[in-house]
Amino acid sequence: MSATLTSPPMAPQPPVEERKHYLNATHGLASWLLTLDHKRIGMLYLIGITIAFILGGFAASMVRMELMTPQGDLMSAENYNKAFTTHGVLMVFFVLIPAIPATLGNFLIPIMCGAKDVAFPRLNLMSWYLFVIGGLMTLTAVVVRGVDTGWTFYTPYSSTYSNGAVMTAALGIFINGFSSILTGVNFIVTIHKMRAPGLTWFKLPLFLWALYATSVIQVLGTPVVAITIVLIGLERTLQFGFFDPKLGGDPVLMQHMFWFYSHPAVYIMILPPLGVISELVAAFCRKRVFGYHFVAMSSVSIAIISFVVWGHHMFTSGQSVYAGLVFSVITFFVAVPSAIKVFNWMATMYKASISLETPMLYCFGFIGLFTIGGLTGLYLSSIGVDIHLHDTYFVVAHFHYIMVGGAIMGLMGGLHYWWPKMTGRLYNEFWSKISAGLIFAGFNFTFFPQFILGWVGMPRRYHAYPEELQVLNVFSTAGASILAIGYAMPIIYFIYSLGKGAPSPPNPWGAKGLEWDIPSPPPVENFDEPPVITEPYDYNPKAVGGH
Amino acid sequence: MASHTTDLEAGQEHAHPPGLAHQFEDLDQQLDATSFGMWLFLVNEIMFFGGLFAGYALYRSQMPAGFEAASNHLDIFLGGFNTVVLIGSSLTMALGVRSAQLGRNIWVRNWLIATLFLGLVFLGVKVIEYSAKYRDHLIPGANFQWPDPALAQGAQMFYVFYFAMTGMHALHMVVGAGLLLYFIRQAQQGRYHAHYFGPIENMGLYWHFVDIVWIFLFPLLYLLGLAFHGGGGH
Amino acid sequence: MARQSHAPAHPVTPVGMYIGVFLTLMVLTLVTVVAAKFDLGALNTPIALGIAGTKATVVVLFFMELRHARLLTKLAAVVGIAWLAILLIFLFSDYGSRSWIPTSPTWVSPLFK
Amino acid sequence: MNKNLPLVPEQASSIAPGVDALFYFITIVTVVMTAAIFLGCLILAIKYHRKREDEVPEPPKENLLVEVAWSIVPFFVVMIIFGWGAYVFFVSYNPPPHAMEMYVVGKQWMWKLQHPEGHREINELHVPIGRPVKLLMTTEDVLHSFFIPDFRVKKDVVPGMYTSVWFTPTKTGKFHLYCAEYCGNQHSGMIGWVHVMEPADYEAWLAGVNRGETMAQAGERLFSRYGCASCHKEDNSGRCPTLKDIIGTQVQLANGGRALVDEAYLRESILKPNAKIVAGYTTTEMPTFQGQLNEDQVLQLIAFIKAQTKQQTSTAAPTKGGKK
Repeated sequence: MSATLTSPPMAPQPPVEERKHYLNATHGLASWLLTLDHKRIGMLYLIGITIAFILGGFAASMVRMELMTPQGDLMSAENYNKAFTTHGVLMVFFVLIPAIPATLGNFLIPIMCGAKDVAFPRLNLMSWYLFVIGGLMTLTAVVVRGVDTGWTFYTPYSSTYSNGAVMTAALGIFINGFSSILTGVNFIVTIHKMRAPGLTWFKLPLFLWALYATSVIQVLGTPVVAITIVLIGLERTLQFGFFDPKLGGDPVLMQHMFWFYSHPAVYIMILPPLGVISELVAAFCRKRVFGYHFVAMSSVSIAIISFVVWGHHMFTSGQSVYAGLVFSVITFFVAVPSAIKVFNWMATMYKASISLETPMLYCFGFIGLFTIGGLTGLYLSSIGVDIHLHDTYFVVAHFHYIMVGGAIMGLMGGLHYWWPKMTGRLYNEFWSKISAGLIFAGFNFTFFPQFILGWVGMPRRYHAYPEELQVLNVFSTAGASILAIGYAMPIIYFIYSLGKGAPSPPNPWGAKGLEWDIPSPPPVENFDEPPVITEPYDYNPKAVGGH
Repeated sequence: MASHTTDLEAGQEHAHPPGLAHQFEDLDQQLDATSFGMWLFLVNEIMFFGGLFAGYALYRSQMPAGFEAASNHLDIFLGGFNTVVLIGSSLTMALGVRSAQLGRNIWVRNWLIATLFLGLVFLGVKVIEYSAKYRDHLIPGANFQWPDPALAQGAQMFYVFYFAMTGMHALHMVVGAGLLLYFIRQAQQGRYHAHYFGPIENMGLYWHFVDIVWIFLFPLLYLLGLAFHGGGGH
Repeated sequence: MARQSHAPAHPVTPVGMYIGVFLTLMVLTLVTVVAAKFDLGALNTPIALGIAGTKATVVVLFFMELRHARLLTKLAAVVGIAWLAILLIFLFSDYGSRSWIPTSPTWVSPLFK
Repeated sequence: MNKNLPLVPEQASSIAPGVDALFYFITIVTVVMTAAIFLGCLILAIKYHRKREDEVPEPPKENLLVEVAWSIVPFFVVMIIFGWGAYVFFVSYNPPPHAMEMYVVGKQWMWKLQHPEGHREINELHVPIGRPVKLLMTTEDVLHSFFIPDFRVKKDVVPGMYTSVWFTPTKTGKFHLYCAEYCGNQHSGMIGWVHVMEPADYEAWLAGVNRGETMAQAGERLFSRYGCASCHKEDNSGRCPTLKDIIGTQVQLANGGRALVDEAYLRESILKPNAKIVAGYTTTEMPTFQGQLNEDQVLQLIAFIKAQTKQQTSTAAPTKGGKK
C-alpha cells in the first residue's frame, strides 16, 4: 500500500512474463465465448460496442455526406431515412446505453468492490449474448430491408405506415433491453452484497455511485419501453389498436410510454461518464474529489429526477399545458445536481497537482462539452423557447453535445485511463494526445453549426433543405470528417498496443483505488491478497491516520 | 475481517459446500444476493406490466361504457375458477419452498408437481376462454364484431387489453411452467438442503408474482361491469 | 461491515399459517365478486382495487415472506410500486388537465404586441 | 441578414420578439457560464500543473456553505428562466379574439389548407399582414408538425385529435413552412411557403382565385346528405340536442360531468357519439361516422355547426378564452 506511494509512479517495473492473469489463464475462442469472468465479459462488450460504433458512425457519415448539398442527391429519401435510423438505433441502443456500464463497469465494479466477480457471472454472460443477438437482429433489419422510423419509433408511422423491417429491429431492441435490465440487476446486487468487509458506501469510488444510479434506472425504466415495443409489435402484426387512432388508439400515449424510459435512458448514458470523470479528476489531481458526498448524492438525485421530466419531449405534442409546465419546471431541477458536479470537479483542481496526460485531456474536453450541452438544455426545458427549437437541429446539436461530447468523451477518457489495467499494455501517449485534440476540435466543428441551423429553423431528419442553409451544413460535414479521423486513431493505437505496447506497471498513473493495488492485467479472481480498504482517493494516508 | 482473509487464502481449494458459486464467500451471502436479485427482477416486472396497466387505465377512463359492456361478456365463473386455481398453486408453491427450507427433496418435488398441475389447469381454462372469444368474433381486428356500434370501439379496446394482459400473463405462466419442470428434476436429484434452497425460493417469488398480477387482472377485466350486468346499459 | 453475512434466517413458516393465508385469499376473492355485483357508482373500482391490493399484500408478506426480508428488499418492493405510481400519476396529469385552458397573463410585455 | 449564411431567423410574427428576448437571455447565461468554466479550467490547469513527480496536494475539506451556494445560485437562475419561459408560453398560447380561422389537414406528404371562405391551398398559405390567424389542424395519417420558424410557432398535428396554432404576421414576404415531425419517406418534401401580403393584395388574391363553396356550405351539404337534420332540429324538438348556439357553451352530460363544446368535442361526438352524451338523451340513437367521413368533411361539418352559432349572436363566437 505505502510502497506504491513512495516509489515514483511512472517507475518501470520489470515485467513478470510468467505471471498468470485473466488474459492468459486459459486460451482459445471457447474460453472467451464461454467465460464467466467479468473482466473478459467486459472486453467482449468492448468489442461488440466498437463494432456497433463503427457501423453507426458509418451511417452518420452517410447522413453528413448527403447533407453537404441542399438537394437530396447522394441517395434517395428512403435510403437517407434508413441511414439516420440506423445511426440512431445502433448508437443509442447498442453503443451509448451499454458503453460504459457494460465495459468499464463490468471490468471495474467487482474490483472496486473488492470482490472476485459480479454477483451473477452466468447472468452476466447471458446479458452479453442477449446484447449480441439483439444487435445482430437489429443489424440484419437495418441492412437487409432497412428501417425508416427513426430511433424513436413513433406511432402510427412505425406501427401502420412504415414498410421497413420494423418488427425485426424492434425485437432486437427488445432483446437488448433485457440485456440492459439484467446487467442493471447484476450490478445493483453486486454493489449491495459483494463489497469487501469494511468497504462502506461512502468509501466507494464515485464511479460506483454513478453506476449504481445508472443500474437503478436500467431496472426501473427499461421494462416500460420493452412493453411499449411489444404493443407496437401487436399493433403492427395483429391490428391491436393501442396507438393508431384509426384502430381506436392514442399516439400520444405511445410517446408518454416511450419517453418514460427514453428520457431516463439519457441518464443511463451520461451518469457513468460523470462517474468516470470524477475518477479522472481525482487521479490526475492526486486529490480526493471535493465534496465527495455531494457528488455521490447528485448521481442518485439525477437518477430519481430523471423519471419525472419525460414530458419535456412532448411540449408540442398536444400534451396538456399544465402537464407541460410541471415537466418543464422539474427539468430545470436537473441543472442543480449537474452544476454541483462541474463545480466540485473544478474545486478539486484548485490547489491540486494536475498532470495533463491523455485521460485528463479527455476529462477537460468532457467538462467543456458537457457544460455547453447542459446549458443548451436550458433552452429546451424552457417551454416558451422549446416550441420553436423542438425537432430542429438545435435539439440534434444539444443531445450530441451530451451524448458524444459527454458520454463518448467519458468513455474515451475512461478507456485511456484503465486501458493499461485492462490489457497490461501502455498505449502511445503522443498519438493519443493528438487524437484527443482532434476529437475535441472535430466535435465542435461538427455540432456547433447545428445550434445555429436549429435556431434558424432547420428541422431534423430532413433529406433535403433550403439552399441558404448550405454553408452551415458544409461546416458540419467538414467537422465530421475530422471527428472520424479522431475516432479512427484510438482504434489503431489501442490495437497496436495490445501487441507492441510496453508492459504496464500495476499503477502507471500513481492513482488510488483498489484496481491500482493489483497487478496489470488483474489475476483471474482479481485479488491474490485480500484488498486493503482505505478512504476513497486516499492520497494523504497520514492525514487520516494511515494503517 | 479475519474469516474473510482465511477464505481468500484458501482460494480455489476452499472446500465448497454443494451449491456455493465461486464468487460468493458463503451460502448465506449467496442466498442473500440471489434473493435480492430476484426481487429486483420482479421490480422490473412490475414496470413491465405497469405499462399495460397504465394503458388500460387511460383507455378505460376514456371509454368506460364500452369497457363495462365488453367486460360483461367474459365468463366470471371461469375467471373466478382460475383465480382459485392460481391462488391454490401459490399455496402449493409456498409449501414447496417450505419443504426446500427443510431439505425434504421428495416433498419439494411433490409440491412443485402440484403447482405445475394447477398452472396447467389455469392455462387450459385460458385456452377454453380464448377459443370462445374467437368463436364470438371478439378478437380485435378486422373480424371484431360488437352488436352495439356505439360501444364497439370501447369494447374492442377492452379486448385489445384483455388479450395483451392475459396473454402476457399466460406467457409468464408458460415460462414458469418450464422452470418448474427444471426444478422438479433438480429436486428429484436431491439438490437442496437446509442451507441451499435459494433457487426454489426464487422460483416461488416468481410464481407468486405472476399470481399477484392475476389478482389485479381478475377484478379489472372480469368484474368491472358486473354491477351493470343485464341493466340495459346506461 | 458491508457484508453482514447472515441472510434472513427466519424460522420456517408453519403449514397452518400458509393454509390460513390461502383461506383468507379465498374469502377476499369471494368478497370482491360479491362487492362487484352491487352498483356502488364510482366506488366499485376503488373497492375492487382495494381488495386486490389487500390480497397482493397478503401474498407478498406471507407467501413471498417479505415480512422476514431485509429492509433493503422491502425498499425494493416499495420502489417498484412507487415508480408505477409515478408513471400513472404523471400520465394522468396530462390527460386529466387537457381541458384546462390557460388564461392569458394580465400584463403583456410590449415585445408581444 | 446574409442570405447565404443566416445566423438568426426573421422576426415575422407578433410573438417572435418576445420569444427571442428569452432566447438571448439564456444565450447570455450560457455564454457567461461556458466562458467562466473554460477559463477556469484553463487557469487551473496552468496554475496547478504538477511541478514535481512526488508532489501530493493537501486533501480538500468539504465545505457545506460552498456546496449550498453553488446549488442555490444556479437554482434561482434556472427558476428565472422557467418563469420567463412559462410567461412567454402563456402570453402566446391564446389567440386574440376575432382571429381568422383556417383549417389544416396534414397528409403524407403535403399540407392541405383551407380558408373559411372556401379557398383551398396545398403547401401554400396566403395571409394578410397584421391579422391574427388561427389554424385548426389534424391529419389523415401519421404525426406531422406544423412549423413556421420565422413566426416561432410549432405544433404537432396528431391523428384523431385537433391541435391549433395561431400567429399574427408582422412582415410581408415569403416564409418557410416545414413539417417538423418525422412522417416518412418525403418528410423533407412536406414543406411550403407562407405568403404574408398587404391587406389589399390579399383581397386581390382572394378575388383572383376560384373560391368554391365555403367550409360551412360544404358542411351544410354533408349535414343534409347524412340526414343529421332529422334528429338535430333547430328548435330542439328532435331526438337529439339542437346544434344551434352551442359553441363555447358548457353542456350537462348524462354521466354527471360537464363539457365545453369546442371543436374537439364536436369531432368526438360525430365520430364517437356515445363518448359524451348530453343529459336527457340516450346513447345508441346516433350512428358513428367513424370511417365514413374523412378529416376534411368532419372539419366542414364543424364549420357549419360553428356558423350556426355565429348567425345568432351578433358578437363573435367566444373562442378558447378564459379558463372556466
